[in-house]
Amino acid sequence: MVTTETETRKLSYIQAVNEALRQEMERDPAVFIMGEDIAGGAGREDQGIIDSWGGPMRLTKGLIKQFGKERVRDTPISEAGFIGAGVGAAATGLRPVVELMYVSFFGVCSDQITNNAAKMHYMFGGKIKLPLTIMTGMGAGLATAAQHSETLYSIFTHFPGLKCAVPSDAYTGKGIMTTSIRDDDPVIIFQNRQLMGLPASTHVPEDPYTLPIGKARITREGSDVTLVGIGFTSYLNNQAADLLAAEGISADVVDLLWTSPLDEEAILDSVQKTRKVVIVDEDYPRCSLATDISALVAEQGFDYLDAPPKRVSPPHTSVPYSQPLEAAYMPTAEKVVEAVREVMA
Amino acid sequence: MVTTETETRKLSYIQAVNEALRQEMERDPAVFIMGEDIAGGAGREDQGIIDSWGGPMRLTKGLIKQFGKERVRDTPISEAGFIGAGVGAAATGLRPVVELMYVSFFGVCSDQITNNAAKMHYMFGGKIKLPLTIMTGMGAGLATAAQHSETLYSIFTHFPGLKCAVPSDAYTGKGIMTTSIRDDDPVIIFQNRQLMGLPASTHVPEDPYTLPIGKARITREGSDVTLVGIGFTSYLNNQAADLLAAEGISADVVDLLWTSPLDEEAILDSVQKTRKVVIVDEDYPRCSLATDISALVAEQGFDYLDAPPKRVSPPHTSVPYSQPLEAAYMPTAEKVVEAVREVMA
Amino acid sequence: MTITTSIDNDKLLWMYQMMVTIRRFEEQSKREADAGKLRGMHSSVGQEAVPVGVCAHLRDDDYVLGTHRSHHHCIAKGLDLNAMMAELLGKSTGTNKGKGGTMHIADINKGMLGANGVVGSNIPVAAGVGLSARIRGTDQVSVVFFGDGAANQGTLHEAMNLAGIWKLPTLFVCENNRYAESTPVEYSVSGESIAERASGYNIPSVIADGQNVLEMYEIGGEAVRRARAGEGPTFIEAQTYRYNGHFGADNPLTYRTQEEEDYYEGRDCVERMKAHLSQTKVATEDEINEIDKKALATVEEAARFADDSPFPDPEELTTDVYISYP
Amino acid sequence: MTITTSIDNDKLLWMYQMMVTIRRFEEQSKREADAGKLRGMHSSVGQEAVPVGVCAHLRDDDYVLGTHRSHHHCIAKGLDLNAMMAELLGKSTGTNKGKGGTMHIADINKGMLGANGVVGSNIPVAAGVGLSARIRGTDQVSVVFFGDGAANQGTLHEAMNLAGIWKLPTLFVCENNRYAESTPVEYSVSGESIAERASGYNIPSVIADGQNVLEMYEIGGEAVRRARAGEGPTFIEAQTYRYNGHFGADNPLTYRTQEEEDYYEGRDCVERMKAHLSQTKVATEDEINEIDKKALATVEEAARFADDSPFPDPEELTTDVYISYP
Ligand SMILES: Cc1ncc(C[n+]2csc(CCOP(=O)(O)OP(=O)(O)O)c2C)c(N)n1
Ligand SMILES: Cc1ncc(C[n+]2csc(CCOP(=O)(O)OP(=O)(O)O)c2C)c(N)n1
Ligand SMILES: [Mg+2]
Ligand SMILES: [Mg+2]
Repeated sequence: MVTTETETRKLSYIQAVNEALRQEMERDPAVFIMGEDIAGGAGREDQGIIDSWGGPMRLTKGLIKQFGKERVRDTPISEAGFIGAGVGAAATGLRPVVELMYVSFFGVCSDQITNNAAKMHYMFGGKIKLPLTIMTGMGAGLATAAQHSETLYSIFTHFPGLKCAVPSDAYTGKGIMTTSIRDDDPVIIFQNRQLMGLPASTHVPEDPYTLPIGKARITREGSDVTLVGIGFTSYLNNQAADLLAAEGISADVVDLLWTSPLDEEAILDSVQKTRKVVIVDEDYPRCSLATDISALVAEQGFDYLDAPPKRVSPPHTSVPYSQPLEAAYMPTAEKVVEAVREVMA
Repeated sequence: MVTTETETRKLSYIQAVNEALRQEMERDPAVFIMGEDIAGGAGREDQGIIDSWGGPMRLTKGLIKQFGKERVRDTPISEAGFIGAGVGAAATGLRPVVELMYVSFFGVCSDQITNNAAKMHYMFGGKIKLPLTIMTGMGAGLATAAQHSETLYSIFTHFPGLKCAVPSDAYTGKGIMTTSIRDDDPVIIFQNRQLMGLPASTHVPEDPYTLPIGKARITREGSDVTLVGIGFTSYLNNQAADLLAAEGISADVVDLLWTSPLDEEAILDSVQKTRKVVIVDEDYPRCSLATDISALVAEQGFDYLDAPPKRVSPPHTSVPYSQPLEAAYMPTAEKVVEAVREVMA
Repeated sequence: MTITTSIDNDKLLWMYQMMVTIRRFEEQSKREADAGKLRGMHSSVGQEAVPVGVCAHLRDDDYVLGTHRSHHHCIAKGLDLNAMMAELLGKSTGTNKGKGGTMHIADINKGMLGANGVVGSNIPVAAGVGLSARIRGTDQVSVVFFGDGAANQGTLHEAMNLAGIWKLPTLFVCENNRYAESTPVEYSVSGESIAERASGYNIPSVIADGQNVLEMYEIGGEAVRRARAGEGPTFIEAQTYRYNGHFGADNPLTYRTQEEEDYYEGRDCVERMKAHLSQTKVATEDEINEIDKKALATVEEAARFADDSPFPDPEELTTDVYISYP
Repeated sequence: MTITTSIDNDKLLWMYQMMVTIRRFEEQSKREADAGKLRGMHSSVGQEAVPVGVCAHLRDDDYVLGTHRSHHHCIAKGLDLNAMMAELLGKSTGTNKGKGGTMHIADINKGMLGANGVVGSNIPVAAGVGLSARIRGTDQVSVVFFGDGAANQGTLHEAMNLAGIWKLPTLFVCENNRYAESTPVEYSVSGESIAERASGYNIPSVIADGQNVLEMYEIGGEAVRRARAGEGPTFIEAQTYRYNGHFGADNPLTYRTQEEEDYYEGRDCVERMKAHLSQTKVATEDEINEIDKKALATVEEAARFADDSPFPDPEELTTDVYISYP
């Protein structure tokens, strides 16, 4: 599928996701949201304070005024507690959307995600449904150092029982949120903080829409090299494709959108066409999504390849604070171009 | 390095690790151990009860009698609490060995491992030392179902700042424990429960010895195909090599011992020789050690390969309880042989 | 504690029958384990009164969440013994189609939201079930059982805080059987009692004789009433004892004394209830024998059912991972 | 609370000087942040008295562990302002060579074991430092500072239990500044007070006026004495207030009232201490001005030092991940 952008209704990422949440809450009374400061100040109604932050990224801004504090619920800082509560609510007829502020905090609560949410359906012989959506912020580039800048979808993709989605712009942000809320399996949506900061630029239809689960999109068709990316790196790949076009290199850009399920076919089809692949990933390099895709291409696309698969990942290093170090850490369009030159050589 | 076994002093895995712990505690007063039931009953000295379990796998049996309860310390069930305490102790002059009973419980405490132990040295500009050893049990095959049978070294390998080791028998069990305790970085030792249950069979020297960090060993030299394994799958690979030998196929068996650092050279050297590789891993298949090695071989050994890399991993499924399902889940020597036949075809 | 509730005879007989059934079921499970047909089993013998007294107040649409040691919770919540025993043997007719086994028995239709193998893990889930009832506007309650060892996990405290600020209809029932594996509670728990911790969260708490089903019934009844009425959570510390080792293969006399075992076995919940039924003439000796026989028969039938059931097809390995996974 | 300890003049002046230095440092940091030179900074203005009163009792070889909001902890523990400011600007001369930044400042030589960006994460680490002192047989103490929000994390409870059963020389100091980001403590904390929770773990606890450095000094002194003497942990809930937004970019008046802000700013710890010094004639106005000037000068010097320092070489990106990694 090639996405063409009609330029009629531009929303920012934050507006688009906020709209998806609002529409799904209007549509289905079983949907509710909880997380730290997702309303903010919700404990002070007596002082006329109801809504304040609307979430650290402002994704949930205004919702409490429309839906009230039962369904838009501030939580204490106790992620194991309230994500576990999300599991219990999902198992008993609700469709919770729970926010884990940054994915780097997974370690205080991942038991609830990997041992309960991911496994209950299987352990219980398929006799329970867990329509839980977890949304979490991720990504470096904002000088928040080692404990707030990780990407980490790779480790959740590792776990059977979880679906993992990574929107790459406002359009996919809204579509993936709607899709996940309506899906009956637990889904984690990894939201990149840099993408959230971008100005409104993509068309976002007003009516609710879903996106096919586990389907990638081709944001650019090309014939010389395949660029595989996800979330923020898809954004970089589109930039890189421009730079490459200027050099006369035509890139096919695969924006994965989901890591689990993974659209193996879209990757392999593209590689079959271009015979060269560069995989661009912001997560740590070892046992990562990037190695997963590299292995996929090597194992199932071996005969297509004119050159070994090439990865652009950060080094095996925690995320540094200092600006020049962080800049060196991140994948960039330039690094992608560099890698393409190598596989084209 | 080819390991030849002289058959003089046979210990079981449990005895060998117990010996390493005892010797290191004798050697260095900074070494201490803590974990759930690692002595067992240590709260009842007044009733003459000091030692009971010696750890759920009995790895620490008897140590409290020699070293006392300050240095062999039972803990309440609060993994975030006592693994965090291990971080604090390591930062202030001690060399803790802390047990996380099963790696599947990582989700209640991994913040202490991935955000503190892994990152402090880096975040603090290299000005702190964290000689922490975490030992943890893993592996399926014992009918303990989805929440007690995972392998999961892949997700820790993902994190910069951690070293990850996986012994494959009594000899490497002792050597790796000694090495890790003496090392100044945080190390996690993943101990397979099936290997722990095997009778004493390998020679274990009595004197303390270390093994080179990040170095694999070749347990079998061969020329037709490379089998890469780790821990229990190395054990399977050695069996598979026997079966293959009977079919006239000569396997080079690489026993990784470490996932971080990874001995890339040993893998690539072997693949260069055999031109075919089968990677055998018990961890979940996505974003795993197996994909990591497959990607490595594809990217850096592309020109050596006569066939695409092949993985033997469990399916993307939680670990089932029922015996026939669990048997179908596990890698086996037969599945390895099957995979070898495919890459040889 | 003096029991002030008047309990009707049917309820009394139901509670006795449940406790005996659990006892027989666990004895049978142990035989299956000894025969190598089931592994990793944590016996609940000795602790029967705790869930029986509490679950006597629950409806099918109320929820119970358990631990690694949960056969007694499941039976008290009304699960089918045949399906349970089949689950223990990993058979396709099991409550979980054989995929979960002894540590994960669940039956959503009976409100049993699962045993859980991770210590402390189910406590926040139970709070979420309470929250769900509240958001859906029902008067359902959730009950989570957990051990003295679990009381040291942070999840208990996070969940108590949530239940406290949101006034959730959730019962926290700690089965203090004095040990977590081999570690005694005097060693592992700082503070006068586990129950006391609840007061830091504004949650009423009570220490109950967990070997006395009438007391469990009375205390559980008040807690369930409070929860249904929207008055919020209650914490119950039930003092009890497991007669067997932690998981069957350990010898408990390496970490506890014969005197202690004798003391608790002398206060056995089944025997005391039997005596109560006779003394109060709620049941004749014959009637009691009848119940005993029936309990044994259902368990024997469950064992036969389980034995005769087929193992799941190996294809089942990869089903039920997701509801859909394109 | 009436202050009964007699405090010598040097100590009084040191505490005043420290509080003023922190205030000036934070004002300078804010200027750097406004200029875009530092990001993600959590100001400690208003909370100076808490660590200053406690750290007045600590030696260099005692340990402090902090949070995302820890500049005041670091300064009170004696860290070098030049290196701190350089760290905030990501310079190679920073305490952490620029790798950690505002949320991770550490200096092991001064016993500052690190600010920590994960809420509640440092609490068990502090217990481990106490355990370490005990195993090594020293009389060192560890102090962990954390917020009211962090008090809802399970780690606090696990660490209190460990400190309780092992009698660790660890101080739990909760800086209750009434908010976790925008969430008020009345909403998020169930129970009468945070301090009360400690009693469930047999840990003595006290509520302190965290805007009164003399009271913090007195209470901190007794807690440190107990810890050094092997009498175990103490929990201090210091009631305080952050004058600025959570991280600089938020407007606190969207979640709290002007009256409330005015109330707390009217009880400012620096002003009250200044008044105390005058009234008790510990220092003349000139002497106080001298201290104020010196504080400003050191901070200005730190800003210059930081500005003049080089950024780390990009090669530094991959160093310090491990001590050795063959
Ligand atoms: C998080 C976690 N840590 C450790 C274990 C291993 N484990 C299983 S049961 C148990 C003891 C539990 O004690 P308690 O909560 O008192 O329950 P009891 O066994 O006495 O019923 C332990 C340590 C586990 N399953 N999960
Ligand atoms: C585990 C975790 N959850 C959430 C956050 C995001 N966060 C950073 S500071 C903060 C509020 C902390 O409140 P409190 O403990 O009261 O400290 P204060 O900011 O008031 O000093 C939150 C929610 C985090 N850093 N770590
Ligand atoms: Mg117990
Ligand atoms: Mg606060």
